[in-house]
Amino acid sequence: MVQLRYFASLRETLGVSDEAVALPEAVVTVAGLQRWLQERGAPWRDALADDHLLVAVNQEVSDRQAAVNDGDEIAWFPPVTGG
Amino acid sequence: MVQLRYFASLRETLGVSDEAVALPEAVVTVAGLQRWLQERGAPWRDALADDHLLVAVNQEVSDRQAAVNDGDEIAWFPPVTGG
Amino acid sequence: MISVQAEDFDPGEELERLRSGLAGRAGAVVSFTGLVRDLNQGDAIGRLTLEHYPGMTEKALAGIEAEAMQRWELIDSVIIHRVGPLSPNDRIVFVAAASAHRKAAFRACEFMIDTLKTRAPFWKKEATADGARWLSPADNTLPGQAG
Amino acid sequence: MISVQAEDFDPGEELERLRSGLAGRAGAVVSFTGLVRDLNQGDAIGRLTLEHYPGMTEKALAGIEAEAMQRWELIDSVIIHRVGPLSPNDRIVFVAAASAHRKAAFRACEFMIDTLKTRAPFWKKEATADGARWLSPADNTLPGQAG
Repeated sequence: MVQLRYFASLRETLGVSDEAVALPEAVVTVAGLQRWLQERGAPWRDALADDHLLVAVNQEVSDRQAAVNDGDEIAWFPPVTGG
Repeated sequence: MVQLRYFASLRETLGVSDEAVALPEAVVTVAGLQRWLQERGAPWRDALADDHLLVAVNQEVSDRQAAVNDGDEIAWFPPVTGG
Repeated sequence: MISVQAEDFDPGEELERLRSGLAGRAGAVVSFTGLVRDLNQGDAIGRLTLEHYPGMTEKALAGIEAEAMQRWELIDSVIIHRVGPLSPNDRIVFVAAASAHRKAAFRACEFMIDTLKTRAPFWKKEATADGARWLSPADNTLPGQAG
Repeated sequence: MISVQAEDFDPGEELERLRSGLAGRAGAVVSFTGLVRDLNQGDAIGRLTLEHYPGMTEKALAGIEAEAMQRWELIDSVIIHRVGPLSPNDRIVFVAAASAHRKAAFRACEFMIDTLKTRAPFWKKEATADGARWLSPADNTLPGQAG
């Protein structure tokens, strides 16, 4: 199982803030997870296609090639606007 | 008459903080005033010979070529060390 | 010291706490306070809501502070960021750096707020006459936003 | 606002006064606080005395502030400098700049303290174990001095 989290406008678009999911064996990277989530159809397909979306694996911003492993917390969010 | 003022280490070296003096007619610039004051002998001659000394005419830092006129306030002081 | 909090903070108290701990070791304290700007002057609209990613936010701020402390040999530092609803002129963020030298304090303070703005997981949602909208990073340097 | 004063000041009060007057027009307030550093830790010595040139000091500070206000389009600013006897860790100087943008506030605040250090007629005399001595500008960035 991995813990997925969604923030800000993405959370609102998807209508979900977090979920625990069992990853298929074929999903071993952030990019793979993204494609798998996009297969859910609308609104996932378009919302996750945004190249500006950031991904944090275990609370560290990561790139699409980063590995995802059982027990990870993977968060998706738009560019940050704090300060 | 002009008002002369001396600050910080210069004030201590000269033993005077301010004085009102009548300028000779030949003294028309800061440089002239400096030479005239140096003619007073020790400690004036050496203390005013310091090239780092600053001069303010009417509370504006001025160069040695600046004019001095009756009624002016002319202050001599070492480089500033505030802040 | 870092803090992520809903309640307001007191910049004077933070500066005084910093100073008391310095015991004469620092000559320079530089602070940045970010305030909510008012896009819609005279209008009741203009509230902001700050969302964040609990856990990662604290990690990100602690990382930014540690980097500044090490890079500029700071004696002490503070990062405080508020979350939740905010109104125009409210304080959003406070960053301070204490150092023996003022250049280091300026550079470190500016580094911390610049880096916070690009790396810390906060998002601003603004109430406008046309409803609420999420700000983009481009908006985030425009009126309505801190600094 | 500029002030030359013997008594201590409260940075928090100054920052709050600035903020109250901004009414949502500024997003960024940057402040610099200069403290007396302690050269002789554990020693009773280390007092400073600040002499200044009354009249010219106020003119110089007002000129520095006016230049910063105009050059960086500040919304408000403050320069406070103390005179007379001071002890290690005492506040000497406070400079703050409020602006719509944080870069302007940082640049303006740094300009004001940098310029004050070279242009405003203040002089520091330090009590040491070997007696009192006047600081030179070279000393003035070393321990014992603010920032």
